[in-house]
Amino acid sequence: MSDFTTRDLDALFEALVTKMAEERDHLCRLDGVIGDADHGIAMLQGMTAARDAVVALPEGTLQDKLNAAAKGFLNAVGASSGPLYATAFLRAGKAAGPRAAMPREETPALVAAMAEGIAHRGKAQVGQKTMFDAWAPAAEAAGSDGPLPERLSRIARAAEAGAQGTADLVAQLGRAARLGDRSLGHPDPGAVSAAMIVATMARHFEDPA
Amino acid sequence: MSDFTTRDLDALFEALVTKMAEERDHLCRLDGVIGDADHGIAMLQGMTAARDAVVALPEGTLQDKLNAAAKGFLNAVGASSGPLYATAFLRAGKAAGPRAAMPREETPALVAAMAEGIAHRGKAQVGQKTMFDAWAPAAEAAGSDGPLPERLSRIARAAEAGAQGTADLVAQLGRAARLGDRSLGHPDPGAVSAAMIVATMARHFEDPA
Amino acid sequence: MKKILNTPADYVDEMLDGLVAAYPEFYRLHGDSHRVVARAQAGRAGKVGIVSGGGSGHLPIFTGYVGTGLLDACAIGDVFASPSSEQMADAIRAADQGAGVLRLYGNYGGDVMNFDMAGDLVEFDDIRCTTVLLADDVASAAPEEREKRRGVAGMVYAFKIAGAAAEAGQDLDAVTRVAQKAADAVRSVGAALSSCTVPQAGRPTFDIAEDEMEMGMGIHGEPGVWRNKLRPADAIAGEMMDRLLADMPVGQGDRVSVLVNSLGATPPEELYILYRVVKARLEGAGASIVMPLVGRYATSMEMAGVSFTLLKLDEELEGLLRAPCDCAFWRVG
Amino acid sequence: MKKILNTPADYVDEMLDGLVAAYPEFYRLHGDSHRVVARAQAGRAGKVGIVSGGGSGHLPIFTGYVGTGLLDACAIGDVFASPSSEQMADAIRAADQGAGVLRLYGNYGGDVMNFDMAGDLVEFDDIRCTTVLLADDVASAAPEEREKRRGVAGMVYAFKIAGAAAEAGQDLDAVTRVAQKAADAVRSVGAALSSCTVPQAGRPTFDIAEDEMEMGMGIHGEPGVWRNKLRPADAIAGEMMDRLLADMPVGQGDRVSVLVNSLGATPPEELYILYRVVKARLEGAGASIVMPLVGRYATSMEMAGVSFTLLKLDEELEGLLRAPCDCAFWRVG
Ligand SMILES: Nc1ncnc2c1ncn2[C@@H]1O[C@H](COP(=O)(O)OP(=O)(O)O)[C@@H](O)[C@H]1O
Ligand SMILES: Nc1ncnc2c1ncn2[C@@H]1O[C@H](COP(=O)(O)OP(=O)(O)O)[C@@H](O)[C@H]1O
Ligand SMILES: [Mg+2]
Ligand SMILES: [Mg+2]
Ligand SMILES: [Mg+2]
Ligand SMILES: [Mg+2]
Repeated sequence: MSDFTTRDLDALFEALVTKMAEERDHLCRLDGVIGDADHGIAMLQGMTAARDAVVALPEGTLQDKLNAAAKGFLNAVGASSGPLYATAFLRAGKAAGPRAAMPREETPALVAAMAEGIAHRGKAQVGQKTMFDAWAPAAEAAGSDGPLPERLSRIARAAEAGAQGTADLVAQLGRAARLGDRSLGHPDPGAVSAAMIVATMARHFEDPA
Repeated sequence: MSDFTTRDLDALFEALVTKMAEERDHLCRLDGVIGDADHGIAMLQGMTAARDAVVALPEGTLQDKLNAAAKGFLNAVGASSGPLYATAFLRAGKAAGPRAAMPREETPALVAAMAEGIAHRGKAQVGQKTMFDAWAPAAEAAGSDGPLPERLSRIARAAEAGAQGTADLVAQLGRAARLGDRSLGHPDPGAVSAAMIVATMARHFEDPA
Repeated sequence: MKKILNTPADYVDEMLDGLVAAYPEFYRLHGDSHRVVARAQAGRAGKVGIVSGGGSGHLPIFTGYVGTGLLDACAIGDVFASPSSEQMADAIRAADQGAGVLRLYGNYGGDVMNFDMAGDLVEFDDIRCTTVLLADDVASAAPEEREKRRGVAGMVYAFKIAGAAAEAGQDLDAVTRVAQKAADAVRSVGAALSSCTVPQAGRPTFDIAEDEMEMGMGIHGEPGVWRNKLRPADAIAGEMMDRLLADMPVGQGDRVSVLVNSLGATPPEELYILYRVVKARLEGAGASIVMPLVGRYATSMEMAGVSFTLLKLDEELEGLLRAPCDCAFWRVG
Repeated sequence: MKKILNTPADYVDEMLDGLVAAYPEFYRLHGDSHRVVARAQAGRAGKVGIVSGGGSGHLPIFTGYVGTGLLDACAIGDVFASPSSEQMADAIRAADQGAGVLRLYGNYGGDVMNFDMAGDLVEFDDIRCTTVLLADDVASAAPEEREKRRGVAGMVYAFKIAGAAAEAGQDLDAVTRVAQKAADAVRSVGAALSSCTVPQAGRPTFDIAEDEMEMGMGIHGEPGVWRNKLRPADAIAGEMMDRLLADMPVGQGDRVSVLVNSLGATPPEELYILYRVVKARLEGAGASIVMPLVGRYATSMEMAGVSFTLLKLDEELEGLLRAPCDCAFWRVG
């Protein structure tokens, strides 16, 4: 099995930008219902800046590039998702370490590290109707056993299920928390974008061979 | 022929209040078209205060009572008509003089005095589409010869014709002046109320005998 | 009617009660008409008094500018209505410290007649009065008919300058002269985006579409020079500067002050956007800006819109403009 | 959209350009993000720095309160949006005079995370940071969940008090303690009559009928406690005082300051009408009012509505409240 290299990381960020560009309006609409309608803008701006920072470091290690992604995302975004994803990328960088490539078997640890970063920054717990409700089950699935492709698809499915499940939750963090019961029935935009990100990562972590 | 007494003056002011109460809304509507829609309010408030001041001085001379009317009108009214009619009544008081009664033959002089007061205070000239366009022809008619009843009806008709004629004038003084040509076709509210006042005065100056 | 009030008839009286309750160190009600506001501490004996007056609904104009280095007293009418002559006479009496009183107010017919009448009333009290009228709104009459123009935000500068001269101990003729000099050196123009509602009327004074503005409109909604689609900030500022500078050219080496004023609802954020253009235009013409004022200095309650006022300075006016003043709405020095 | 602007995307940058152009003696842009405003003259070396930050559209909050005896620097986001962590970190760097920096701002999720992150960023610069959050809006969560409440106009008092302590030479822990004390002693409640329009959104943030008001609404249009027909001024003021006093009782001998604040379009005339009731209620309870503030201190652009903020004083807080301060929007002493 080939390693996950800094080239692969570049490609992953390209794919994240493409996905966010496709989903921008959809995410804004979701945020419009229970938030302030800017989540798609924030995610696209953030991922674009992260991608630019990542490809601007052709000689950097995985950690260098993920640190740069964090900084890029952070500077580009004023919304809550800015510090949340910046912290997530910093943690992922630490998990990847100062190397030019990592064994693909270890890539699920990046998902777990990002989830930790988000929980740390947002002081979020499961069930509060945030992006953490997608990241937390994904991180749990990342710790499961089995062949990599299965683990990766379990991770993606867990994030997706978590995101869908937020529709049944009452928001307790972020802007939507002001709505109380009125947030019921609507999925959390941050969780929906999180599931997209996790799925994209899972696809890129698989061995292309 | 009986004299015009302070009792007659009381009755005149009662009649002016009655007339202004009847015409209040009509005058406001006229003022609404080319001014600020308060002329009826101002005239009713002013005349009411003037009447109250006049009847509160049972022992006063004609001049005392007209001076009191001036002060009452002035204090009650913030609009342009306040100082205009206050000055008019002061001049009428001076014309009537410090006596308890005056010959009815002399009463047209009160109309002329009021017109002078208005011209003085408002620096108005004929043709500028103001109340002076009713008062000025009334004053001129007051100077005409002939038996009193004829002079009085000439005075009233002159004021009425002057008021009607303001519809064909472009306003050059007061709020309506801002409108330029747009004031054409609408009579001046101050001239309309002036014609009513002149007519009421003319009726009360006639010998009841 | 989106207004916070009890009954329209009490609007002005309750407003004045609250004003003096909030700022007893600045204001007090004088006499018993309940419509005359005077300085909490009267000016020095022998100081020339300065009074103004006019309709309510323009705070800080008029009442707000009662204070040190500004007005001594003010008569205040109903919303957009003249106070009565008797109230003006009371204000003149409150302002008098034995050195005579300057009547300094806007060129509106009702106000003029009432203030003249008030002058007649106080002749019995042996108070010498002079008058300076502000007629700064360039949109309200052609330059050949300047005496017909209405007075708007330019009053703020006139209050400041006359107030400083009086505070400095100048006599009535000198204060009157410098007030007239300020009145002659000031030009304003306004643009409205929305109406306000006079409490007693209960509905907006004028109708204007959601995407329209009116250039040159007066502060009571008097007709302007054009009504059209709302333009970009830089275009609005550019046209307003054009109109001012056409009426009173400004050139190399001139020193000017400028007031970028909100009519009420327009937030300061938008004034700053406009100020960029104002500054560029004046400095581009070679002039220096002295003590720019950006904020709410002369309003029409919740009307949206702005006015610009330009004051051309000489050494005397600049000194008086920079002199200290103090009231609840404005402090210099 | 009844706003004077060029393009929505430039609203904040042009606003800040105009602000520093109008008041170069107070403000300057720091760094190259164009979104950090610092004092024109930095505070004394060794003075504790105070930074705040948050979305644009609330002038004088936040940026306006950069000044002597107030804030040292401020990071400012788009309208109603958090500034980025990097901008906040820049503001912290601008504020630092070697004695550490207090981050003093409102309890909004995005702002909290970004400011925390900014703290992480400046750890490399060896700047010690502390944090005090304002959570003064009693309508935004029950007393048992005070930590969830959002920060509104109470910030003005916190800026003033922390700023005075820092100016007086207190160290970071002392400034932080007194800021926290102020934050604990302040309660606010707001009522909105109309929405404002975020330039980038182009339409009103919320819809509200011509004759309705919403009690307890937040400054971005966050849901309140009830929406109903507009009530008379005295009833509105009475209910707002009830809500404040239920949360923080005030009694015989207490000394309090109170801020009667317009959210933007509501004119000062109406604030004075309300202030009558506020004063009567507080004095009726036996309290004395210290330095009442009536005006526009924390706004939401052209939103119509008001907020009341109550600050309960002890000797220390009163001394700091009365200490001098100076910025383009507020001056004490
Ligand atoms: N404290 C938090 N912890 C984790 N996620 C959060 C937190 N606060 C908000 N979020 C997430 O951020 C999303 C909103 O992001 P975004 O719209 O970009 O920011 P903002 O709400 O500041 O406009 C929410 O849908 C939620 O998933
Ligand atoms: N300078 C003036 N001289 C004579 N009459 C005047 C003058 N200015 C206004 N008027 C008269 O006053 C009338 C308006 O009175 P009113 O509505 O009571 O006052 P305001 O215009 O102040 O509201 C006008 O219709 C006009 O007849
Ligand atoms: Mg959002
Ligand atoms: Mg947002
Ligand atoms: Mg009228
Ligand atoms: Mg009127």
